[in-house]
Amino acid sequence: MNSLFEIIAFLLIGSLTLGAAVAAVGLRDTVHCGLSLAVVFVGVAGLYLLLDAEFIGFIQLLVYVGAVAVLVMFVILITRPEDGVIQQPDRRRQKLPGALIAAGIFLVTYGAIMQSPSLRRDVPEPAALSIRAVGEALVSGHLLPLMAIGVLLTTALIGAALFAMEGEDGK
Amino acid sequence: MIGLPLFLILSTMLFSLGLFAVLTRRSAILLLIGVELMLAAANLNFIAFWRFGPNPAAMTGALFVLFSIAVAAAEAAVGLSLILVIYRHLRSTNPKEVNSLHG
Amino acid sequence: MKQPLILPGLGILKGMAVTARNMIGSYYGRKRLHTISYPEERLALPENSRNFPFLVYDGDDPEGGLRCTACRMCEKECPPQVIYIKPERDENGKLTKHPTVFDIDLNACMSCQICVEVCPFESIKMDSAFEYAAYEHFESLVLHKSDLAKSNTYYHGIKPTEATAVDANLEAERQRKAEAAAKKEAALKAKQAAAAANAAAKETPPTSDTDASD
Amino acid sequence: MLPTETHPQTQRNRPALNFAARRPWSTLALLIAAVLVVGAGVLFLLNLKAPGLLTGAVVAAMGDPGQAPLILKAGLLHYLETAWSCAPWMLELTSIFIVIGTLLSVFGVIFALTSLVERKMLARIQNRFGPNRAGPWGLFQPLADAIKMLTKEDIVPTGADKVLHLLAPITMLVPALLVLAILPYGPGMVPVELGVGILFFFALGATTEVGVFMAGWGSNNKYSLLGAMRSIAQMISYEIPLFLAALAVVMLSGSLSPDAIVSAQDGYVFSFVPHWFVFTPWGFAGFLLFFTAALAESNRSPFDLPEGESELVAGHMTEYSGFKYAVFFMAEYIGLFAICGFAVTLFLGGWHAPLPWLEWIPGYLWFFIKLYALVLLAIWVRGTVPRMRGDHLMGFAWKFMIPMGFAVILAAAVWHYAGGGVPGWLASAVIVLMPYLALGRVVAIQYPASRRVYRFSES
Repeated sequence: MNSLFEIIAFLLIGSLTLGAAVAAVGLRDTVHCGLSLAVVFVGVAGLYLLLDAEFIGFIQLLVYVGAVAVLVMFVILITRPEDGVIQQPDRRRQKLPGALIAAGIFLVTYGAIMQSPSLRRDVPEPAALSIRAVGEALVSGHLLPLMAIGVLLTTALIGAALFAMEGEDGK
Repeated sequence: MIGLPLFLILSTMLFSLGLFAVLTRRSAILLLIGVELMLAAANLNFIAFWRFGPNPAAMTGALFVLFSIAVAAAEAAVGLSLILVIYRHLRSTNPKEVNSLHG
Repeated sequence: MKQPLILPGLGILKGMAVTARNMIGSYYGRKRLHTISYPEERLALPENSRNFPFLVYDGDDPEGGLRCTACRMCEKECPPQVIYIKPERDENGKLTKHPTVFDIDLNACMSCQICVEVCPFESIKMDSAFEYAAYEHFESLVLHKSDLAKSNTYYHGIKPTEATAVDANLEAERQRKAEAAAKKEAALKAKQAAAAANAAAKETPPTSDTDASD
Repeated sequence: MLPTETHPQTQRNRPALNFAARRPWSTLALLIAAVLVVGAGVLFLLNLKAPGLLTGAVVAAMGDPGQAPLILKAGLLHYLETAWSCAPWMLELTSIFIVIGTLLSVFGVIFALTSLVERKMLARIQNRFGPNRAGPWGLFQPLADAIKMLTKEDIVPTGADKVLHLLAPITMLVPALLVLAILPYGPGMVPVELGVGILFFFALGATTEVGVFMAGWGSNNKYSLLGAMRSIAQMISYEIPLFLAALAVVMLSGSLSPDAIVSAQDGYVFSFVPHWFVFTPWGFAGFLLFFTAALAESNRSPFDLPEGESELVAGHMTEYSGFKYAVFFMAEYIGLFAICGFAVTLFLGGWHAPLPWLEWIPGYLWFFIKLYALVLLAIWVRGTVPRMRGDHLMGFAWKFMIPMGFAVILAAAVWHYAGGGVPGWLASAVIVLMPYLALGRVVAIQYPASRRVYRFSES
């Protein structure tokens, strides 16, 4: 059903995201980790576009790549974590349990995905996510969460500023 | 054929990578990067189910992702400033050393 | 006290009006634009601008008319020691008042004009030419006597008042020397005349003695 | 003039002037003639294959200048289909490449032109000539700059992060170029029909910050890192007024797609004042807000603190030379064009003609005329207003621009619900003016723009 373009696009963006995610986790230089996190966000935004959720894709691009990635970079610069540099001999052994747990979870979910019957159904035609519909839903059906998010964001903003503030009042 | 299973597998891979990062990395920021990866994987799942799910017009999945992006952004801001304060206090960001409860 | 009404954007607007006037104005009338396109048009250099020294020669023969007498005062006085003079010697080794070699190394010359001040013969002056770009240091930036020698008319061209003053006092010097020479000559002649007169007087007195004794 | 007996040396150094320098005008004429001849030749050759098709398209395009580009493209595709019988997917690809080709060439030419016009205009403001050596009135100066930039050695500082150093210019240029794809250049001439055009623009505007960070961090130099930090802080804090101004317009025109916004500004009031948003009180304030924030977003004019020549040399671009610096240079200009194009789409009525009887001029020409008017305004502001100090810069954004943004949104709402009549006008004008004066006073008192007093020199 999908045209050739879509398949190529999915493979390309999927591999980009996974590659960047592996880099974000594995690289030694923390600044490179931060940047590959930004690339992961761009990749995920691309995946949203593939799933016809344009609006969400651009919001993700705007919020994550624009702000969160830069924020992570700032903090990496300020605190200069020398995480991967000191290479104790037992580093390899210490990583093993983490890797095992992560692989275990992956295999379990993979198994679940493969057997679940609901995935056999055919692919419904793409329902374009129209902005007007999202807007109306936000304001009418989901007004409370919208307001709650507003309050949460302002408190988070002020809280974060107070925490990080130098000088005499912010301890 | 790009169906739901492929997207789910992709997001589970992302999720397990995030988990691996959280479990093994020893610096607080890389911990946070792992959490961000897991969040991105979760959002990807939501949108995948919204797209291939029975009733796309309801848009619950998409709206939920909108809210989750906002919350994740706020959480990232607060988390990072926490790390900053801890770093300024303890001069190191290794989560193991953040164990003294006084002060 | 009542604060004057502050219109935040007004200052910027006034500034933009000024720049607009400048910009439009620059297309009408050349006097507003104070830059010239250099190699084609040149600004006349002010009179006391100085760059590197040059040797002045009178008349039109750069070799013969050279004022420089190779007294090597400037060579001694030059702080960065950039002047090198080799005086000419005639066949039996006697110094003639003429330099065979007169080099100035422009790389180190700092245009301090001390050589001009110490030169007793007004022969070295500061030039205002500045186009000395070159590819090598020593082959082309060490000026030899032939490059340095420039005519007195050129000197009048770049520094009229100073040149006329120099000519005036050279003239006065020459006159004074001429008078001194004339006076010396007159004194010499007078001495010779006196000597001749004495000699003549000596021969005539013996004859007058003999007259008296007979 | 001075009887300058120039030194024998200087004669030798002056190279013989080449033909272009001796006869600039005839070189220009020759170049244009050559281009025309080659074009006609190619057209003729292609025409042999399927007679009458291409020339027919060109004639049709001449007939209706308003839709000329679309007709030409359709003609070319039709020609390719019939004469060379290409596969449908290939046709689709060629049509995309045609659009990309025209966009890049048009903006490339404008970029070259602006780099010359900027230097000449700034020069004329400062009472001097500006580049007039390379070609007539300095027209070949961009060519000379390009050659210089490309032939200069591309130095990567030691200890620098090679990967980041290379990626930074790319992550700056790509978003700037992508944004050009959604601007409505003419009626029906939108390269990419996006329902969320405005959001796409802001999303890509946000990604340039990552590029700036890479440049700052990649060049292993304290000053460039400092410059990068300053420019990121500035870009983030000036993005919010940009949002608010655009939000007011989106709210009024009811959709995020640039095409709908441009069509919302159609029509004329009293038969000569167009319906552009800039002629409404909140629209004018919104436009000023948007334009100032746009200048700050592209690090230009009074807000070019991050690359202040005096203290940070070239900010995050210090360690770049040669081709990478040319890419940065181009990214900055294309970014300026994109954001000016957006200001035109949002406030100045996209491709609509300002006066009804001027509508015979094709739409896309109006779009580029207005865009270039804004670029000239940006250059004019750059020639006049001195650079802002760091804290003033931030203070201005948070204390003046963002409150004004909220006022603009409120004024837009009032204007909309008051039906746009005279009372609506007055109400929204008051809602915009009151905070303007109040905030102006607050900012003026807090940062007094008085003459600078030197503690020691002036007793």
